[in-house]
Amino acid sequence: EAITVSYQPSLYWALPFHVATEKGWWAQVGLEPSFVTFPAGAPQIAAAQARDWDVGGTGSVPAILGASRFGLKTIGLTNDESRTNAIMAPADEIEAVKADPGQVTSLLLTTNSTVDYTARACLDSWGVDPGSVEFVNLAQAQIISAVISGNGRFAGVWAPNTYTLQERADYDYLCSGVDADAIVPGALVAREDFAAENPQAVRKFLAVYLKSIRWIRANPDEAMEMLVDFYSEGGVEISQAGAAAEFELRPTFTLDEQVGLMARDAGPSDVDGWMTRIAEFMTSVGTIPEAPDAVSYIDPTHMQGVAEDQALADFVNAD
Amino acid sequence: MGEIRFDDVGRIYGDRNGGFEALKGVNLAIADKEFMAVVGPSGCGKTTCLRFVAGFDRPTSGTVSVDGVRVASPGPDRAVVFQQFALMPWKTVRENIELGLRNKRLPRPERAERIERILALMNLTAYADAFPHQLSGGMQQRVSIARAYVLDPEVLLMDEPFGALDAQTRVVMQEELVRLARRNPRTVMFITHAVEEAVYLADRVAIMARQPGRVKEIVDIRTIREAERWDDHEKIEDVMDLESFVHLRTQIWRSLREEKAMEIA
Amino acid sequence: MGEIRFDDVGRIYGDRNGGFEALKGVNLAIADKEFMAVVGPSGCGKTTCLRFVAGFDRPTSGTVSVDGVRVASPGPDRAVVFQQFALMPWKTVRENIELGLRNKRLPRPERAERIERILALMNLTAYADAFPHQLSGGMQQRVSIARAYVLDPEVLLMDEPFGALDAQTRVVMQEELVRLARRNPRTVMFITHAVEEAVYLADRVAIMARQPGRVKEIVDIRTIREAERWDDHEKIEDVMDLESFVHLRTQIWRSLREEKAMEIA
Amino acid sequence: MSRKTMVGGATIVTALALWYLATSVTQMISPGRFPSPADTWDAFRQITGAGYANGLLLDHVLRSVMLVSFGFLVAVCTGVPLGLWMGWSRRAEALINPVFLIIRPIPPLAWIPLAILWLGLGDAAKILVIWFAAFVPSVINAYTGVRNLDRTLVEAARMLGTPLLTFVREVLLPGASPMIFTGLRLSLQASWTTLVAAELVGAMTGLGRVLNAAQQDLYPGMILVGMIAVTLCGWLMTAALGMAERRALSWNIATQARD
Amino acid sequence: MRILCATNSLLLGLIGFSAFLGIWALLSISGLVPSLFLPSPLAVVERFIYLLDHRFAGGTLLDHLWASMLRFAGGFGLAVAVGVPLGLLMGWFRLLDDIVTPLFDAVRFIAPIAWVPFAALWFGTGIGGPIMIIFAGAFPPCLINAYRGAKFADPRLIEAARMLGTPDRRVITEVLLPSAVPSIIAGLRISAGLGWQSLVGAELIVASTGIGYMMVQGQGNVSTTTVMAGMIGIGIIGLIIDVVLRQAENAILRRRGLSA
Ligand SMILES: Nc1ncnc2c1ncn2[C@@H]1O[C@H](COP(=O)(O)OP(=O)(O)OP(=O)(O)O)[C@@H](O)[C@H]1O
Ligand SMILES: Nc1ncnc2c1ncn2[C@@H]1O[C@H](COP(=O)(O)OP(=O)(O)OP(=O)(O)O)[C@@H](O)[C@H]1O
Ligand SMILES: O=[N+]([O-])[O-]
Ligand SMILES: [Mg+2]
Ligand SMILES: [Mg+2]
Repeated sequence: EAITVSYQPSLYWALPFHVATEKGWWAQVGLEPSFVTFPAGAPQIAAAQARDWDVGGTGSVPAILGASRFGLKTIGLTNDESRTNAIMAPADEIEAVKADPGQVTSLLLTTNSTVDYTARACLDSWGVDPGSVEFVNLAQAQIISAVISGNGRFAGVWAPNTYTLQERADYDYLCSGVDADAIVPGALVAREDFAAENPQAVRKFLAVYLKSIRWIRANPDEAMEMLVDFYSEGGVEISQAGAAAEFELRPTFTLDEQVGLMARDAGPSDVDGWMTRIAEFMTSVGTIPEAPDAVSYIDPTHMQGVAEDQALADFVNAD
Repeated sequence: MGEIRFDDVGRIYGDRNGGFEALKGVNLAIADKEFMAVVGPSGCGKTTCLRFVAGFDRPTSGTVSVDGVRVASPGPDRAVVFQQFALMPWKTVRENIELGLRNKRLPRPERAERIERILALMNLTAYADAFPHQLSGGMQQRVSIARAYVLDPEVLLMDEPFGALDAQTRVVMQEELVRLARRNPRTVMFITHAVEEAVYLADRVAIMARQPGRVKEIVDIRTIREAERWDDHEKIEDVMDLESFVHLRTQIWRSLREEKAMEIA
Repeated sequence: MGEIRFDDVGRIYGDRNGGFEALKGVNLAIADKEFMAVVGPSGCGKTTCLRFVAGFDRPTSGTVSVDGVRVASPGPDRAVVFQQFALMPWKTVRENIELGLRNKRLPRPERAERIERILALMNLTAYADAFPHQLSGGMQQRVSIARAYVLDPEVLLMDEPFGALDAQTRVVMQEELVRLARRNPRTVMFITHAVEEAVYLADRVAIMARQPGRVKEIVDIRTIREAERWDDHEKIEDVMDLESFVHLRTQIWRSLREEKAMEIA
Repeated sequence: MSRKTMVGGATIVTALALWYLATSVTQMISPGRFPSPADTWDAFRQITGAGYANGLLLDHVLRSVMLVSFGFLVAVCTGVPLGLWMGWSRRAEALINPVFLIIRPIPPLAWIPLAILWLGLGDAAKILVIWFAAFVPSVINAYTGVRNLDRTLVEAARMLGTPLLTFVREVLLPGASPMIFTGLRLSLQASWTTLVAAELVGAMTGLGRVLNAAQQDLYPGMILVGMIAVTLCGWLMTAALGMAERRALSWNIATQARD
Repeated sequence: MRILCATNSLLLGLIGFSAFLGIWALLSISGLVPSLFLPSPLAVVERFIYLLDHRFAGGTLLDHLWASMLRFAGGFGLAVAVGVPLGLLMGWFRLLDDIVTPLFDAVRFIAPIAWVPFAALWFGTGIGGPIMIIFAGAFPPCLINAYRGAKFADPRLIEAARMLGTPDRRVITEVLLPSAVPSIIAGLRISAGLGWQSLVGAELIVASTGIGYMMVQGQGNVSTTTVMAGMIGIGIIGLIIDVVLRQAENAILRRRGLSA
């Protein structure tokens, strides 16, 4: 069964795809995946509209954008990126800035992204009016160039760019999503019509992803090596320390955890809550006219379907 | 079989009310197989008249007809030899000559045979596969004439065909054209600025005048030429030294000079 | 004051060993205030010779000198009249004529006065503020001649100046040039293809030959012209009907035709 | 002229009608793929009322016009003299051409990383990127203009004893000016088409910024508004250049014949 | 304007080029500009050679160039296939001219990369989207030059063809097309340049293969040498495309006796 899987290269949450391919798990469930990659969320979502892909992983902002514009479904979680979406600052100034956050008057970041969300949450937690801060919009790679050439003091970036700044510019975390109580999940998504027509393929896809996550947790050393390879394949040279940080800072979720986080037995689920906050942020900055109702695009049925399908569940949990 | 008639032909450029009247009341008849030269000051409408016969343009009044049929569009029965040769630079001599024959849908062997014949006649055989730019001006004009002749047209229209050639080449071409025209007569309308050329080549010379363009006078050459046996001389300068020639030339010159004088005054 | 000499002049194009020998052993002396016409088949090197005098090019052997001084660079003492007029299209008639005077750093009032005089002489006063493209070919050539004459040069160099004009305009210009040259004599080197023009205008005619380019023959006209009082006739066709004229013309024609014949053979 | 206007007008009207039919009436094209006239109007209302991407439409337009004009002027002031020089002096051409040939095919966009490193995030970097795009046509056309200058005009000037400065001012420059103006048109167009790239360099406002933001937001209506604004600005500036050209080249028959 | 002999101009070219490299090397080696901002020419060449057989950002330099070339060939080919015939037809049929011209004028100032979002929405970002963006860059010169070439075909040649009895359709193929060929090739050169530029734009923004993408990744790694190696790759391919087209142009002009 053919399925096209999309992701952004050199991101931690895409490692499970790589692992599954190396281990030959796709074939075991009868999927023949082909992969397409995108440098950023917006073109990835646009390409879904052109039917370039069926399922994949992406940031929460693009997931909501896709939901709002084209009915993209969120079917699961990749990881929690809250610690790796951060405002970074020169390491030796961190304390001073934390003491007086009013110094943050200009921020280089990729606007309308998860790090934009994080940054605003940080400002909010400091009690700084976002209106008093200049948001300079740059792609992530350009933020690094700008910082390195001394053209910006505060930068909003996500991993692995956080490590690049730590290592190359002597920067450190000033404020991450966790510090500001802004949970930034990564989303597993599916095109609405594909999911409706091929629910079983979607579930097999989830099963493979979850099995990889399980394996990564069980084999951290081997996984770390694979991560380094996988990143360099995508053009990112990450240090051992950076790789270790990825594992340490980015919690992933097993099948049972995901089912739990997405369960709506007692009102809105945890995921509903996280995503809705992000959607409200997007509404507030004018990206989308109104926040979509979580129930309309966060679809836990596939995750539940995996759990309820004994064969798939066994596949996920087998060693 | 090739008679050209201009009946009260007029041509107004621009809009019909305030336009510029380039030709008015032009009457001219060129008999079958007659060689008619047309001379006149620049801008008197010679080219315009020729374009009517070729079918590139139409008079705004009066009619232009060939063999009694009003001219409607261009066609290979009225071949044109242009001053600037107008050869396709991307085609060889042979291909240039062949185009008209292909349009006529002649079978390949017949095309080949007719091309060989005309190449030989025009002294071009050695250059059949050359491109125009590899030829001198005179040879290019010979190709252009060959392209017209090979169609075996009723009517040949030539607009200052030798105007772009240097003086020495020009006389060689004139002599060749005379030979061709005497051996293989066609109805020819031949525009030129050079009075000597007109007198040397033509059966009759039409003198045009300006503002508005019209035919002012027609001078018969043929009678005198035949009487004085010009054609017995092979070289043009021998003919040009004849008193009968000088006399005709000066007659036409004077007529043209009158025009010019009026203009400057 | 204006004597031109070619001493054993040669010109090789391309590289010095395997190059093409355009001119070889050209010897020619044009006396002060003499009007020398140069005729010859196309490519014989007429333009090349003129460009040496103008200073646009240099011989590869021999020397070209004016008043005994070897020519090194172009200058307003040797004014050139080009076949294609070479007027600056972005300057008015007056500005075109003025450029050379400004380069000479003449004061404004003197410039203005000299320009008025030459405009009047060349019948151009009404067109002083027109742009070249608004003038006919003949008028443009008159501006070009005015631009040269206004510098009051020792030497006038003309390369087929009337080649781009139609036949009627051409004779008018020829007559004007004769008047100008007789009234205001200058050393003139005048290249033309038209033998009649050469005979009508020049004191002497140099006939050039090809391969390699050289001066083959020099025909004296002045002696006969003065003896037969050609200048008493005002119109060119009256001169051209004179037997002495026809004779000289045919003599030069024959000399050129020989060349042509050799070439075709 | 009138026929042309009529057919042109009819074409535009037909295109608009087809747009309306396809997006709004028959829904043949889903609004996610291409905005309907109503979406576009809404986007227009938003950017003129509440603003979008840090500013109102007018702010963006002014900013971009300023940036383009500046980049264009810098490109012209450097490109035209260089082109004239290369056209005139074979030595200069031989000296400069190899470097020019190697740098020329590198797209302006590819300079962005270096532009940021070298010049930071300010206007200088943006202008550098525009300059890379607009410089080339100015050079090439000035060069061609000199090379195509009628040789007899150069000789006529020399024969008249024209000194160098007068020659450059009164012969070389006017002689090459029709080609130079062609180059200016191309440079202007290149400046506008590079604006989007230039404004990737941390722009706060500007039409390129609007397009970039609308792209990130997947906001088709706003993308179209941005495109239309760019087109109108480019068109108006070209028209202004055309007027300057007609004035400067009034002596040129070809320019007069064109209209 | 004295004519320089060939060796002389080659020498001057070398001097100019060496001066360029020299200044560059001096700036970076002397430490005036940090090597992070401007690596030395040698470091860039080293990186270039290294990338030829080492994978970076998903492939070797050659893989990236190849991916870019494929996209380019698609977009450029389409632009030529549509632009040239349309331009010729517009040059012959006035109605078509009047219809197409205003539409065309309306989109001329839009940057090819401004089409990125629509291209992604309509054709995705794999092959179709980039092809459309390249097409947007490459199409206008193809159309305009074919159109002008046809429009400015010597009217006497058209008249000559008509007097030889050539039907309309054949006038287009036998006169307009060959007349327009020099202009078309000049157009192709411009068009290839613009197409190649748009390609890089597309890859910088949407693609995840190709030379432009490789440069973005290099930038993200603070590897200025990679960025500049990418620029050199782009420059070389662009130069090769232009040289090939120029050779074709010269060959055709020479065949017609027009010196290039
Ligand atoms: N398309 C046109 N529109 C307007 N006027 C025209 C057009 N074609 C020719 N004319 C005018 O008509 C007159 C006659 O032109 P035509 O070319 O027939 O003259 P001609 O006798 O051939 O001149 P020449 O000897 O210079 O070739 C001229 O005054 C010319 O300006
Ligand atoms: N720059 C050049 N390089 C090579 N050959 C040249 C050059 N200029 C002229 N020639 C050759 O030198 C010869 C003489 O040329 P020139 O132009 O002086 O002849 P011409 O007598 O003026 O001819 P025409 O009557 O056609 O004007 C010709 O064979 C020409 O091909
Ligand atoms: O593009 N983002 O993954 O937010
Ligand atoms: Mg005519
Ligand atoms: Mg000559």
